[in-house]
Amino acid sequence: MQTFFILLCLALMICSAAAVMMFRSLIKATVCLAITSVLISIVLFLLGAYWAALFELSVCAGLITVVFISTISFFSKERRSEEQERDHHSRFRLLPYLMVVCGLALLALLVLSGFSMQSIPALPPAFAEFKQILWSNRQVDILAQIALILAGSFAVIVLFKEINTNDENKGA
Amino acid sequence: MPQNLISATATAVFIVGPLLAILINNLLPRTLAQKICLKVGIAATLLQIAAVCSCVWLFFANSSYHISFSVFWNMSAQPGAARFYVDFLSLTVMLAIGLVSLVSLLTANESIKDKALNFSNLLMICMIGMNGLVMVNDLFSLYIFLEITGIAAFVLIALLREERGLEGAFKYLAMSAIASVFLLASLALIFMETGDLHFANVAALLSSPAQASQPLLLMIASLFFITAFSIKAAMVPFHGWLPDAYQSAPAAVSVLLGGIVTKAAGVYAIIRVLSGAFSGVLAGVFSHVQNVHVVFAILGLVSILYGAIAAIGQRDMKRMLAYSSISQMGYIVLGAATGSVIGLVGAALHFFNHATFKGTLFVNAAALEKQTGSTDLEVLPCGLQARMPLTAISSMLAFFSTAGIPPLAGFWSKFLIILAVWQSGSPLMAGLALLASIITAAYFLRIQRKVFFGQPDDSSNEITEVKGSLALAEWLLSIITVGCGLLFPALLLLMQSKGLF
Amino acid sequence: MGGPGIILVCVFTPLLGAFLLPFLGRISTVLRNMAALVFVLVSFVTSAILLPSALANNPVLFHWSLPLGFSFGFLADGLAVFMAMISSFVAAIIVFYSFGYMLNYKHKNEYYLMVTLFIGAMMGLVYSTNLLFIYVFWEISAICCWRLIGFFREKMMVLRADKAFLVTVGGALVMLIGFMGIYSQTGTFDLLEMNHPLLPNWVMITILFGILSKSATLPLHTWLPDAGVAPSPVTSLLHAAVLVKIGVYIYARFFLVNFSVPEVWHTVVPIIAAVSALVSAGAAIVENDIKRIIAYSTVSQLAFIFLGLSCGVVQGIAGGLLYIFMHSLAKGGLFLTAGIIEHSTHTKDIRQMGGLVRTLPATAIAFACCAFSVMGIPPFGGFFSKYMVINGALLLGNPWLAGVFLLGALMTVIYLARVFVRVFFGPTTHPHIQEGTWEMVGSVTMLAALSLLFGIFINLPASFVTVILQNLGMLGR
Amino acid sequence: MLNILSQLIAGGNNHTNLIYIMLALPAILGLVVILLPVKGYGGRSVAFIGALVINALAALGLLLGENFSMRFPWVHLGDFSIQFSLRVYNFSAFILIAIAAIALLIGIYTVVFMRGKSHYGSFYCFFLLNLALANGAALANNLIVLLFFWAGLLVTLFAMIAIGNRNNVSAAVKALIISAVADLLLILGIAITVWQSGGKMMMDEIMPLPLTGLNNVGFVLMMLGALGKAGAIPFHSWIPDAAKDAPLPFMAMMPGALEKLLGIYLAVRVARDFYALEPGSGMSMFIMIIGVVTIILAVGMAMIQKDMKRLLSFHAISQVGYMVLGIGTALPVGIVGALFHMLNNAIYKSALFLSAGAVERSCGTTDLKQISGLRRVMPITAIGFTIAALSISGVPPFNGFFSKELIFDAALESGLVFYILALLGAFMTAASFLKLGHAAFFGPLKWPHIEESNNPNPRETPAAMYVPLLILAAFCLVFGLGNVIPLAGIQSILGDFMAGHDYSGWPHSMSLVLISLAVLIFAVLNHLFGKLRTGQAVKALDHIHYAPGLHQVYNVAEKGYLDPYEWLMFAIKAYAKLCFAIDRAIDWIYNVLLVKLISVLSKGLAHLNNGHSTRYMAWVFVGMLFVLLALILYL
Repeated sequence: MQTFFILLCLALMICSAAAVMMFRSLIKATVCLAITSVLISIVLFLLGAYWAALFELSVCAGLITVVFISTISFFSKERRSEEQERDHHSRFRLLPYLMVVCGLALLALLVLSGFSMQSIPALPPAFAEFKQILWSNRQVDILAQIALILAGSFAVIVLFKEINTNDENKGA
Repeated sequence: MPQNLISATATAVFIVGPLLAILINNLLPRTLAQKICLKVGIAATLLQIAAVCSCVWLFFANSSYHISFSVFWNMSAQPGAARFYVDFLSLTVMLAIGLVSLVSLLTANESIKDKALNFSNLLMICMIGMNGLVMVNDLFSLYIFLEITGIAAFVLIALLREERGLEGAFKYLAMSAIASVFLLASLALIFMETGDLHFANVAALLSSPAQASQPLLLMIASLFFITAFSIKAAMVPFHGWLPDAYQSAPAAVSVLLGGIVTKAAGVYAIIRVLSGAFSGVLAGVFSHVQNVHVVFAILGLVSILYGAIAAIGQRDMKRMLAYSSISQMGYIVLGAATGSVIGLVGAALHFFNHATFKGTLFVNAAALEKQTGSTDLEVLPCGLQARMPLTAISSMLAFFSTAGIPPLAGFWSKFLIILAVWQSGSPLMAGLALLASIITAAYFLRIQRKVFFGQPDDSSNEITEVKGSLALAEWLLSIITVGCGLLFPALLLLMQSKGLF
Repeated sequence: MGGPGIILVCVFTPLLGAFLLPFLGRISTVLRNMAALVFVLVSFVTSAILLPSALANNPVLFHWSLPLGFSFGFLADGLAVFMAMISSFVAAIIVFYSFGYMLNYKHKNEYYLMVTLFIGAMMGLVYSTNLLFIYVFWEISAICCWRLIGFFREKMMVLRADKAFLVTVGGALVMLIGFMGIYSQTGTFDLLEMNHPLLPNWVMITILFGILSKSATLPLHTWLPDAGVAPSPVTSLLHAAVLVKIGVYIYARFFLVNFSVPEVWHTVVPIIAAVSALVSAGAAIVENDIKRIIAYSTVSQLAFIFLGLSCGVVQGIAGGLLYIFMHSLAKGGLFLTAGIIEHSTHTKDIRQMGGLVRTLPATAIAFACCAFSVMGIPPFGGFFSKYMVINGALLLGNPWLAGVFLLGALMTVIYLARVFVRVFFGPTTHPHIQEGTWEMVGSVTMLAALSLLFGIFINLPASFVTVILQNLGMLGR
Repeated sequence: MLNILSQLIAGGNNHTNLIYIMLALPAILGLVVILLPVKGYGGRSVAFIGALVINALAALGLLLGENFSMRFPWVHLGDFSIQFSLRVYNFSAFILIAIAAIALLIGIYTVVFMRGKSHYGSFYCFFLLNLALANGAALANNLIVLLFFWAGLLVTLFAMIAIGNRNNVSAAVKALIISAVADLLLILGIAITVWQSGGKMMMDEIMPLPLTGLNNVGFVLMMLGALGKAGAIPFHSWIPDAAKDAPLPFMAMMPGALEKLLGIYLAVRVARDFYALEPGSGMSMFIMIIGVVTIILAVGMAMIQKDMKRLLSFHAISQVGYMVLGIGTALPVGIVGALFHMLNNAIYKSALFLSAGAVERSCGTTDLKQISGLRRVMPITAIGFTIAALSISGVPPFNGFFSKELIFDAALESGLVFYILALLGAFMTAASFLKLGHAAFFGPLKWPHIEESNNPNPRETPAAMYVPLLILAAFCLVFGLGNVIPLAGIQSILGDFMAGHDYSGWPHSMSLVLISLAVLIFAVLNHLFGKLRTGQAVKALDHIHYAPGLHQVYNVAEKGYLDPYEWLMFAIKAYAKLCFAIDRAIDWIYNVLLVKLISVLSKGLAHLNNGHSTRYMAWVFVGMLFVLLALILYL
């Protein structure tokens, strides 16, 4: 059950990661990226790496990368003509599918090579520790999460919201 | 009970205050929010200042000079739990944060109109980030708050979405990302060794590196750590992003950046990891690692000299101030690197003083930009003292303070730092750091000569003094600069009475 | 009011009062001017009140203990009161003179603020017992100096103000390094807690660097002639009466009272002084700008003071102190007369002046008296001080040094005579100019008269100096 | 005044009041004179003359009274205390009375001479101040007090010359600078003397120091200071220049009389009281060489002058040479001769200048080419002049003859060369006065007709001008025939040193007298030769002036190339330029070099921040390398 869950998460993770590349809308890409991060942390948690899971969640690397990517794309967008963009887009159209295939192949390989699921600890006893870690030892980080989410959202608002309106204006 | 009171105040104000401000701003109708958002922000900053003052008072009243507490609920203390920790160093920095944020808001009131809401929101997040940064006692939490501050800061730089601002923001972002990578890598290595990132535990490990299982890895961890924070603090040669970012940021944002963000994000962390002397509870991570002290001392000194010399040749006032910041942050790091009480007191005071005087100077730049449309020294009209007396005088006071000319505040803190460096057995370093003041004076004299101190010509007849919140900001900061300078002996006595010396 | 309070009044009245002046200036210019004068006079009067106890070797002390050896204190011993009285007295005359001189210029509020602040800083410096606070007041005076030199705000002037600021502040910073050297040796900045430590040579070099930069001695002197672009009362205040004496005073304070120095400095400092005296005197002969000439003359005369103070012989030290007094009066007078001349003729180039004795007779006489005093010709006061200083060099066992300084004295005669003759004699160039206002002429006349009177009644200042030296334990008894 | 008279009559022992009068009265009245209303010529003149009269009476009182000294503490500076000490004894009283008498005579003359001229008030004032200072210098019994008064004379010297011509005060500056040099040397000399004598500065307490080591320096410096005041070479060259511009009474007073009196007074005291100058010693030779050089060069220049005042001024220099020569011999006869010559010179040189003043007043010029035969219109002046001229030329029985003979005697004893040169000087003196007298007062009557209205026929001067002249001329005769009077006084001054010597009366060595007379006769013959050769008295010495070899030397000298002052000023100017260059070089370091250096450095550093992120990252890695290195090194 748990193994399946892990594999599912991994597969979803690969898909969402691929989706990040596919979406033309950066906001959607960002959301996908965030989902990827969350999935990673779930996997980590399931594998018993509570600390790592926690950190992954905390870092929310996705949010950081959002702004990272967006800034770059903001620059490149103005320079790139639409045609180039379409070419660019079409060139990578097959990539996500390729990646999904690769991911599944990788999983298969893992299973076939005798990846032992027995080593994965049971959930219930660890959960208490997780709770302990999250709510007691890392409660500072919870606060940070809130701020980080806020920061990300405001960054998106500042950097993209008005681009869209500009685009709308252009369209109109 | 008082301890709880203190923790409650601190928590409520330092973290929840800005959060509340964000909530208020965003829950109100948009048109109303646009109007009052800055005032809400100002209220939050004032609240922070008041909270700092009350904390200081409570500390004195209880004769306990540090406190650690949990955020939301006080669970049984776990060993190595990440909690908030407040002492005088944190309070000093938080006072500076409150002050500079206030000034930044006042500046924004005059310069940023249509994006006020966004500005206010981001500023509040930035404040949260910095406040958190200052209060944590765990390297990982430190990292997270660092990121929050960073994100807020670079979005702020790009706030107006002009090409220049975006470019500056990008450079900041790029370098920040590198710093993050290094920091994470460093944390990972340390974590490998300790299984914990609490300051005290890390410090215990690092104080006896021979006992570590892998000393080489530990050294690499130190290297990454130093690199990360040097980038954040813009120590030469990790400073490349800073002049571009400061110069390209909107006026109000450059006040914030120059006044506090870089220092809180980079320099504060350096002070914190180097300090061991402030209290027994919160040992500095590197407080017993002599070679890290030496490295930071050298970086500090190089920054002092480089920043000062590079500033002389700049045309743009904001860029000049940016280099000046590099130089001044060098002093703070140098002071912290001594590891002695005097050095740390000096570093903390210089931290605060730098916030005030560099804040003043950036506000002056904002005023000039607003009134004349430029911050280019070759373009600005001459002899503006006649037209903008307040700006001229406040810039002069800030200049004296920066250059360490007594009796202003900057002198005392700088002097303490240099005295500490001297006493730590490197008179040559102390001498060089002291003599850099003369170069500092030289570039400020250049500003004065080009802009304020001269014969006004007819082209500047139209120019008038700034009014309203900008003027208020100039007044406020000047008074603090002068007041801190004159009251320094009293402060010294106070510190003595609390057994610091 | 107790004794210590008087010192505080003396220092803080001008120091804080200065900041009132711009506000008073908004109410009434007369009120502001009078207030400025009163503030400076308060310093003079309070210093005079401190005099008896200082002479009785029972100096008034104000002391506020601070940690780290930062203790803040004022001590009114004989040397300090001597210097304070000279400075505040000449400053009062200069402020009085300014009433006339500054009448038609802008920024008068700033002017009076800076001048009064300067006097306050000077008082603080003179009385301070702590190295750190000496430095603080030192720099305050540099700030005032900077604003005042660039007072007319033309580009060249501001550049020169910047130069003066950088040189003096740079020197002071180097000196501060020396102070830290002392601190590392004694563990305190408080002079009262030190017990005549022997300074290492490098500390001496750094302190000397600061002193020489402030007192405009070769090779740190060039800011002083350049500073002649300031308004005349300012240059006079800065150059002659007060500012350049800071370095000299500190020299006396440190090396006569508080510290011992290696023997070699009793030779080195006189040699530096000798070079300075000769080179600046030579430059004064070539210069054509009246204020620059007088400024070079100041550089040259300061070297005499240094010679006296540094020779380590009681007679020379006495002569040096006396020289400070006489030079303040006479050189102040010279600058103020130069101010009148500049005010009347609107030029500073002596080649464009001539025959002014017909139009400015009182100024001419005052100039002559002051010039004779600076030259060291009896019965003017400069004679005794010059004699004593040269005698000191001789008693040091160094007749050649005395000879070199005599050459300097000769060149003093030459350049001052040249200026005097060029300006006041020869064909009349400005037939229709007017004598300065009564405040201006009155001030210079007073200084000239005092130069003469203190030459005849030389025993007054001389006894003062003697008592100072007695209190310092340099004389028997 | 009554008080003084009563004291005089009473002949009281204590003349302290007289001393105060001599110091204070001229000074106070001098200030009063200048402060009186501008138009009060009469009142000022009365005050002026009154001061001089009282001064003379006081001086007489001191001369007749007993020796005494007084002192009170004046300056107490450190371990250095100066007694304000004055001493009246025969030497100082002698100088005082000479000064007072000559000042009185010249003062009377001045009142008339300055009438109608502007700034007479200032002249009176400075004349009186000058007198007060000179009295002080003569009375001083403390070296510092002496210096105080002595150097104070610089002020009045400068002022009195400057009064003459306000448009060109170069002569005044020259006088000031030259005298300042001398005074500065004196300062150093006094400082050394005091030091060497163990801190003693009372002039009557100092024991003569032997001339060894540093003492030599002290001696030379003090001597130069004294001789500088007296106007010996090389301190002479302001005198001819001043003659052109300065008021004539000044010339009669200062270079003519007063400065010689003071200078020689001090020189004698230096040689006798402070230092032990031995005959035949090196220092003695040195002084004598200064003496003869002064004689020959100055009189050589005097011979070729065509202007009366200028000619006289060169003689004022050359006569000092005799006195210096006399002192330099360090023999009793030489010193007596020097002092006697000093007195005589003061008398006849004043007379000569006064007569020149009379000529100037009458004719408006003293250019010998424009005047001639004035004897016809100014007979009394001519008589006075002739007597003084005979006296200076050393014609018996006038006083100059006797003093000169004494000096010749001493010179011969010290060395034949000195004697011969001194004789040569005497010849040239006589020759130039023959030319001067002949050209100005004899021959056909001639005066410049420039503007008829302003220049009426020359007339004899008023009595107030010729009476002083005649009195002085009379003294020439009295002190010649009755030389026992002054010589007795002089010999008493020198005291023990004179034991067994008496030089009064006719000169002891007849052969020397004959040689002198032969020289005079030769001078007359030379004059006749020159007169016949050119036909004009004023050109009587042209054959010497334009002699091959001499001609070129004279040309150079007339252009001022041989003037030590010009050399000094040239050297100082060159030196000043050098200093200025040094100063500018230092300034250049601040203004250009440092600024350039910093700005280049700054530009370079700023260039590193060129806005490219890649470069910034490269820097980060450089920084990391550095940190790594540091970590390893310090580990």
